[in-house]
Amino acid sequence: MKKIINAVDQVENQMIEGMVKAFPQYVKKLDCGNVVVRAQKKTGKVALISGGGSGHEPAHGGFVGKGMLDAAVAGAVFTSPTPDQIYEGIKAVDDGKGVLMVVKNYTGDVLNFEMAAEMAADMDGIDVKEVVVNDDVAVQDSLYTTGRRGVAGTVFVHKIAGALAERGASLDEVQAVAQKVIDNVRTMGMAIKPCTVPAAGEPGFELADNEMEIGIGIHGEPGVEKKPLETADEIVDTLLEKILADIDYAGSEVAVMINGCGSTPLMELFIVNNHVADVLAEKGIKVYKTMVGEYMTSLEMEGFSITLLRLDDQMKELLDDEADTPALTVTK
Amino acid sequence: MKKIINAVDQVENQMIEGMVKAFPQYVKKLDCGNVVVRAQKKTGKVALISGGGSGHEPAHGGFVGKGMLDAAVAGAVFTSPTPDQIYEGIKAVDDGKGVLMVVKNYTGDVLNFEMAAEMAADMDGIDVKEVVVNDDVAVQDSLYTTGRRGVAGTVFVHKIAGALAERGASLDEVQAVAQKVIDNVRTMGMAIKPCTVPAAGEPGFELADNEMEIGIGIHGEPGVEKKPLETADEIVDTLLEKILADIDYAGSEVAVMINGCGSTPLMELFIVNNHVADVLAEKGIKVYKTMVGEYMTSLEMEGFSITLLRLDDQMKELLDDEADTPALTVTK
Amino acid sequence: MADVKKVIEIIDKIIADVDEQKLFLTELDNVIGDGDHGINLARGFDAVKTIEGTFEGKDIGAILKAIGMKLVSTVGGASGPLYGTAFMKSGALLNGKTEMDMNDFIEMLQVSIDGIMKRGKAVKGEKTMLDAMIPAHDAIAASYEADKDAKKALEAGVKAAEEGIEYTKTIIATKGRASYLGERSIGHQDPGATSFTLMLKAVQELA
Amino acid sequence: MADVKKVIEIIDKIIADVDEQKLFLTELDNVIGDGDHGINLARGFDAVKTIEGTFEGKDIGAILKAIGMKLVSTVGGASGPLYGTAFMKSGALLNGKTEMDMNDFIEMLQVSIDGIMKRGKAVKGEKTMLDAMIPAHDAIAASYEADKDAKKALEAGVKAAEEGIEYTKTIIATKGRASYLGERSIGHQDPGATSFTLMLKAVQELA
Ligand SMILES: Nc1ncnc2c1ncn2[C@@H]1O[C@H](COP(=O)(O)OP(=O)(O)O)[C@@H](O)[C@H]1O
Ligand SMILES: Nc1ncnc2c1ncn2[C@@H]1O[C@H](COP(=O)(O)OP(=O)(O)O)[C@@H](O)[C@H]1O
Ligand SMILES: [Mg+2]
Ligand SMILES: [Mg+2]
Ligand SMILES: [Mg+2]
Ligand SMILES: [Mg+2]
Repeated sequence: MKKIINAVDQVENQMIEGMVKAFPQYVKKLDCGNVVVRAQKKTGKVALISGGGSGHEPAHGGFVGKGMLDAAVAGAVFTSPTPDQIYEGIKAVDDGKGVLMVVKNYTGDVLNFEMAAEMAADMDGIDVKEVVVNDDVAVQDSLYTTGRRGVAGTVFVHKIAGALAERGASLDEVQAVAQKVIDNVRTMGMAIKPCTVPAAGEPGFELADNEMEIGIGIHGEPGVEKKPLETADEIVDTLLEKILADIDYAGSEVAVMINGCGSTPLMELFIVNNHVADVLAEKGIKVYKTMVGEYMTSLEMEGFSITLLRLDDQMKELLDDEADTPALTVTK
Repeated sequence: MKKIINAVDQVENQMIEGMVKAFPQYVKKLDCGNVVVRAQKKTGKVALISGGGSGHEPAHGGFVGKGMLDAAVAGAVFTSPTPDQIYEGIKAVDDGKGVLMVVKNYTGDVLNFEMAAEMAADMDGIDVKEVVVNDDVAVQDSLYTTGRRGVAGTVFVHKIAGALAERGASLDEVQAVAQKVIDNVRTMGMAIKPCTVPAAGEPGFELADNEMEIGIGIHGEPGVEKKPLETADEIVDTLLEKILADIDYAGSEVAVMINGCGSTPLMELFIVNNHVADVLAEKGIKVYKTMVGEYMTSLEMEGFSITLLRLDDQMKELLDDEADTPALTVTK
Repeated sequence: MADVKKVIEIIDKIIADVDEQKLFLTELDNVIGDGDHGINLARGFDAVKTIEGTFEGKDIGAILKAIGMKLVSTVGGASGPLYGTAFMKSGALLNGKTEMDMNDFIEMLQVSIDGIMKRGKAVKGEKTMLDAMIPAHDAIAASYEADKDAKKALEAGVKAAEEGIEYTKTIIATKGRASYLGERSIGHQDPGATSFTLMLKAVQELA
Repeated sequence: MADVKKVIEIIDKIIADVDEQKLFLTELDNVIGDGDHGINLARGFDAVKTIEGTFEGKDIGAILKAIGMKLVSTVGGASGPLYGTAFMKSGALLNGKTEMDMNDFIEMLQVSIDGIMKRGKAVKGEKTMLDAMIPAHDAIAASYEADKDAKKALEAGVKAAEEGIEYTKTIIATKGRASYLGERSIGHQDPGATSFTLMLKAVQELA
């Protein structure tokens, strides 16, 4: 394991401290653990809180700020944060208009966020609602399982629900638009190099020099299929096929996110987008907006995911609303 | 060599095409090669052009847009672009108020940009001026050598000179402020993993599992010293010591950039910033603004550089001016 | 079966065993999950160690509740709220008691199972800790009912839990991270079922 | 010494040799530069190959100028403008000529050296292509002046260029990327000096 760190049990703390020291104009840290909230609490609005394990930077702390999140809670690397932390985050950001939790669909995340919501409701009477993001088409959805995982599409939920909250909408309205994004967003990813959780010291899976994992999640876990490495265009075809089979995007406008997993050079992400744009154009799917970069990473994993969000007028407008956060800024 | 690409001789083209397809609202490509200019030419101002080899993404195409560059020229990976390309870029962006070339100090870049400037002056009578960025303190400066290299500090030149140009200043004024940034900016970098130029197929240097290179440049070349890997804090101390020895930052305000080389997880960059912020605070150097992310990369190299820019009131104001580009957005 | 001192002894053994088996549990989780189960539990039980000083003068219920809350606030992941709930429910059950007998223990297992099933929305056969817990509870209850022999009953419980681990190798996970693997989860034992068995063994050995 | 046909033959050989030595030149550049010198030159001379059709009916000067412009617009890096300048200056010198003799060649080397020195702001002893070019020019001029034997003069030139390569191993680079290495550049030969020698050998063999 070769990393630029100080000690494996310090990575989460020092990461959060380093982020807060970099962006004091945007975020501050609560005393109760790795919870960051906006530097200036924005009042008179529904508050958005999200989070999960560390190792997904800039998610989620990087999206705290105007037009996106009010708080982000970071657990240990790839481990859901605990209810007490989340509870403190909820209390810190609530301004009487209620709190929406944006949770990625992992048992741990769901359980811990729900416990926190119960605590906030029971002890403080805070109105807490939840949406669960499950955009990863690599995993079969089924009533009898935990369903699809929540991955990079979460960032679109932050942006769009965050914009509506910033406009002053009610908790129900914000929850509804967040759910609309979830219903219309799908993602699939792949990797050519695994990542190593610092505390574990060993990579989550092994790949030979000519192998790749298709259908990876964002926690360093293996994907659904190990295959010989293909060209960028072939990989894009495989991922898009799965995504396009899951929702009917024909004739619609979409937002595209080409998300790097942590150590994928931007050059390669642009090469990926080159073919994604061509395939979508060919299929008559209109691209309204494209994001290329690192939004939801898995430490130093090398690979990428493609996210497509089917848009309507409301989502388009909210996507374009002003946002000002450490990791995503949108000007009008 | 394990990369998400289609063919080694297509990486530059497909990267630029993918970038332009992602950001049509910001940039378009000229027909004459890998030259990107603003989607809507901004008239009535001095134009800024920069560039260099490919492989530094988001530099430089990602900084084309409002408040920064008017054109960026991309050569083959790590190879200076050719004069004819640069010349076409100069012609495309000149609006009669002259063109400032922001060149990184590499023989190839300097020679090719200067040939292009001669062509534009001789054949089209365009007023072309140049600044040469040389912020890398890893390399000794001397009258009798090529001097220090230009690395990540270049992005501050783009931002600050770009802001002044956007305000409508003259070519001389824009050149002067660019030179002021150059005089006050210093950088030093390190790597724990080399990168591989696609056409070469082999990494630029080799590192054992417990080794690092101190004082790397941005073209995959070896650094000035190979050492056993240290903790993040120790590495920061080494780099900062060199930077702080080169300019007297005492009592001044600085802009800080923690720049990832291409495959460094954001988590590690934040851990780096955590200590950078502490050391600067301890030395009484006030941090005005911090940037943490990938601005000037070297393909998939893993490592980082620290850049410190000593600010005055003019530079502070210009740093805060609005910017809207694919890779850097600043709101007022 | 156990007084306060004995309960603390058992807890101490669990802390030590979790620490010892940390890498093993993590390795199991690496294969079908995200490789952190041992790390998570060790972080939690290490934290329990730090509050042992506050157990002085407390009854069994209060101690178990404090442990549950500590686990919830330090373990994270799926297992944190689940084991945390189990200990908190057990604490509520044994509220005020300074001695517990086998019937208490059997009921404690039952409320733990109920709590975990409710929180995790899981049933038997989904390749989780429940696949060791439920058979262990049933075996202990049946054996104790028949023979009123605590030692024998706990042995039967450990045996049933171990069989439960073996059983998890044969089924597809439909809850937790391992469920994302689909068929690929077959052939591998569930980390949570394994960690529960480890805890039960500590009870069997010392109680 | 050479007519148009012979010049094109020599150019063809240079194209082939650069292609053949591409990896070797790149490897040299990898050690003290950025590992692209062979790739750069091969890209340039491959492009020259594509414009050979336009040489039909052109004089030597026009051909060299076209080659120079092609190199400038395709090689990139430091060597592109430098070799490009050399060919363009040579083209200007031989403007209108359909035959060239040894004196033309010696003068051509001289204007190439002058052009490169001016563009690259370099002098002898800085570990660049000039450290092969200048001794080669001097040796050829001296030998030809003494014996008026073209073959012998070109042999002396190649020998001097090869000694120039050896000399570059002994000095610190103060120009180009290798200069960033400081002392670490000692012991390694300069890629540009090597590629120039390769070109001169093609002239020697065919002229
Ligand atoms: N819904 C559930 N109900 C009961 N147990 C579960 C459930 N989901 C997961 N588990 C248990 O949790 C264990 C994994 O715990 P751990 O690795 O600590 O958490 P995470 O899966 O969040 O990384 C699994 O082996 C399984 O026994
Ligand atoms: N200032 C200079 N003057 C003359 N030759 C130079 C100069 N700088 C570099 N060179 C030559 O260029 C060669 C490197 O060329 P190349 O690798 O193609 O370009 P780059 O250094 O831009 O990657 C060096 O080996 C050296 O011979
Ligand atoms: Mg986990
Ligand atoms: Mg080069
Ligand atoms: Mg786990
Ligand atoms: Mg080179």
